[in-house]
Amino acid sequence: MTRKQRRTMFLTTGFACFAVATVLVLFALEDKVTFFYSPSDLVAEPVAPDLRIRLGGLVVDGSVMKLSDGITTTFVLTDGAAEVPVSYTGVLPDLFREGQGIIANGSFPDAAGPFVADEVLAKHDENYMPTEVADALKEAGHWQEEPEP
Amino acid sequence: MAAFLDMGGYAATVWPSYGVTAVILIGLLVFSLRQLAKRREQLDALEAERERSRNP
Amino acid sequence: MPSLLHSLASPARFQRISAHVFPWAAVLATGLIGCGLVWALVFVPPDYQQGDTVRVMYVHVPAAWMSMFCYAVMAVLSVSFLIWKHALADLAARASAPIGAAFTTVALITGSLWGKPTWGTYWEWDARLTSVLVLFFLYLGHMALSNAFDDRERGGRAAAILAVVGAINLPIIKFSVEWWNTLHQPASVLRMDGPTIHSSMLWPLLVMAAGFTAFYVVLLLIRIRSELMARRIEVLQRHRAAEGA
Amino acid sequence: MDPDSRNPALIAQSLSCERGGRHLFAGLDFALAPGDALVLRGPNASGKSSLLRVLAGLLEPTEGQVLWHGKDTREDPADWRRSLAFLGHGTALKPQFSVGDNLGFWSRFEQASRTPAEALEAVGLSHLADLPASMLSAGQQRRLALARLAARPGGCWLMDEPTVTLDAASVEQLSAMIAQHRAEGGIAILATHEDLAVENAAVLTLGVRS
Amino acid sequence: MSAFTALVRRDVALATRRGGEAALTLGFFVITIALFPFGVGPDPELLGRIAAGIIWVTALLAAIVSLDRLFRQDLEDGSLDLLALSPMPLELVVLAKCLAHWLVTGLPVTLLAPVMGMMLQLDPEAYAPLIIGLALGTPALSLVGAIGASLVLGARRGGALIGLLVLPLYIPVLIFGISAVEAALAGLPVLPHILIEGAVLVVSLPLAAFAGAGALRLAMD
Repeated sequence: MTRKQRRTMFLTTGFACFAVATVLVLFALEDKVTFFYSPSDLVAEPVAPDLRIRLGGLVVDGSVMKLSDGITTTFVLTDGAAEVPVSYTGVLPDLFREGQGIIANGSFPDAAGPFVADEVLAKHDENYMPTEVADALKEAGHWQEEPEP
Repeated sequence: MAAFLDMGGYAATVWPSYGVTAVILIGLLVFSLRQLAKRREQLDALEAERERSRNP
Repeated sequence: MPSLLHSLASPARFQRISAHVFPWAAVLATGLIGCGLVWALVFVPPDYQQGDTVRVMYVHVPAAWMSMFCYAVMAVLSVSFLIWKHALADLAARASAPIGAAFTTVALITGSLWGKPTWGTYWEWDARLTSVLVLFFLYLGHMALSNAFDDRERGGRAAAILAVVGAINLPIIKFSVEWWNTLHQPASVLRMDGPTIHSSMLWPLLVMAAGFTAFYVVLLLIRIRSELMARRIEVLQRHRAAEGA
Repeated sequence: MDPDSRNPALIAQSLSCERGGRHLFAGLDFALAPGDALVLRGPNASGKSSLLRVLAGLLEPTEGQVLWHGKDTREDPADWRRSLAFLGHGTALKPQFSVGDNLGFWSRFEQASRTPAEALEAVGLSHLADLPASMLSAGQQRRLALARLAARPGGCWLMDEPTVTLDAASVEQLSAMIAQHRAEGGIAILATHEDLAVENAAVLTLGVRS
Repeated sequence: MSAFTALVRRDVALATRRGGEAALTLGFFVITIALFPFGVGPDPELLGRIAAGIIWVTALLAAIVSLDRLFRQDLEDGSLDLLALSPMPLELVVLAKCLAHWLVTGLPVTLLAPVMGMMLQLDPEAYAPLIIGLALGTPALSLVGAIGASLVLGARRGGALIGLLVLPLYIPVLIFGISAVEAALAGLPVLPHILIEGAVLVVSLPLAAFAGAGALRLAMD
């Protein structure tokens, strides 16, 4: 085998390996490697009590309530199909607001009660614009809530 | 001016970010320049030495 | 390509070209970064969601881009060094590594500062953040490896192999936000369907990015010159040692 | 023998080598036919080892090429590597293994044509086959390394300082081994300071700069 | 017997001799894991939650401790020259040595993992993904490790350098190995994580072969 033939063979094997790996990854992503649960996932299959999970979704408009202790907040998360009530004690990130996509880390202490979060992370989208532009867009009816994945 | 420095309440986020960027990038620039100067000095000394040993 | 690189590869040629490019790069870097700073800090309107924290973007995003760009440059230089053995490619890759490490540090720190008020956390082990951290380690490994040998050329070639192997991390960083459902938001500027940043915020970002690129060129030229001197110093020292023997 | 009438097996064409910015040799040409031997001489660091490594294919020559039966050994190394037996500075022995196992591994790995027992016989180590290699003296280890070549007759032997640490009797044994190898149509190229008796060998002296 | 199997058998024999790597590596693996209950306390619930992580990280460290000698001895005694001069391509030599390294480190670690899991009160659900993950991940550890081991040949303080070069590249192997276990514990599908771990292994094959062979040529130069 000459050097050229060897090189061709090596390159072919190398590319074949990369191709196989890509196919494997694509197959894997088909099933979606979840970083967090959505409310629908939880409705479809409730998780065990006290199992720590991440819960992601949009904060339902008008659901945010501050409790009388001043630091506990309750709200409802939705993904459009299902809703899960959440309670969180602590300082919320500045981006936390109604309609915002957030991720809550925590667990269900009991099957019936709300999801108790010990950490709330705001997931912002990839859109950046000045306030006036956002208002104008909303007014013109071009505004689209980001569909939560 | 005070409003500018306050950054809409996010002074503690915005200014340290710019500060860290400046310190790291300018730091690397200064370090590189000083390294260059030091090496130039060393090289000049070595070249001079070589000249001397060639034509004593 | 090889012949062009070869002609650039002579140190004398490099010095001549660098002498021409350097002042322009320096002026561009100062001008663009100066403009970008004023624009980003004073004139850019606050974001509809994030308010003034969005200003962190003007250092975070260009630094993050540069951290990847710098590695891509190193990988290309390393390939050309391994295949065509251009000595200047080795020097340039060696000179790039600390710059890339600095940009990566900036991206990581500013990102962390930005993450606290917006996401609610300084650090999250998601795919984007983790892969950038790996990039930082790769830079450190490259610097350590290229200086770990008594023979500079040996170190350069070992580090070149590492740089090429590590290049596999670049697509992972780029696409981590698309493939995995991460906390980090998807790409805003470099995406198929056009940027999702309003033009009033996009332009200063591009100006800043151009300024950072010019700054990278300035640093690179300084450091390559320094590496050339280091190599020459080593040659002269070897001569002296040989004469002394 | 008239050199023109012979059919050279190994040809070196204008070989040049540069190491660490230093020219070791340039424009070396030689041709060796089956049964030939070439002795490399020259002071330390004159490039004898480098030339052997270039011939073997471990080092890239700055210029020139090596042909084995008309094929460029860098472009198409398979035939060359099957016929090549290389002895470097190291003995390539594992002290944990027995003498026999050490040789056995290399015989299997290099697909030697002679059995390890025959090769040990040739270097006079048969009686030590089951001892751990760590118990051998430096000279015996060298002989064991030579046994690896003895297991592969007929091709081209490249030997870097084969006589180092050998006693006088073993040096004689080595020169007999080389003579027999050549008689069987093998080629031997060796770098050595000492006057190892290699009859009718061409001599190439390196490190003499004009 | 082909040159490839001859080389694998020799390296396995070398490592399993008295005082060889295999026993040392396994000893390191078992003892390090046994330290954790002392370090974090014997609370079964806590141990159970971090058991998979402990086993994975220790497997990774065990792979690293034995890497330094992967090529160094062969380089020092001149064997590497002969390996490079065989008609078998150097790329295959690297793969043969990786296979041998895995047979004496990764494979026993994978086989011991269930026992270690019991010691650490691992959740029963986690055994299958842990073991399958290790079976796919540990060969990748040997392969990626070989890149580091070959790159530092001839370097000053090469042993310490290997960790710096190799550990960042081990992160993907670790992440998907662990996420398979986490998914199993959370009742989510395990297969995607296993597939990605497999992809990491498949990619590291050519990567280790080419980069390793390149670095070895460099070391022999």
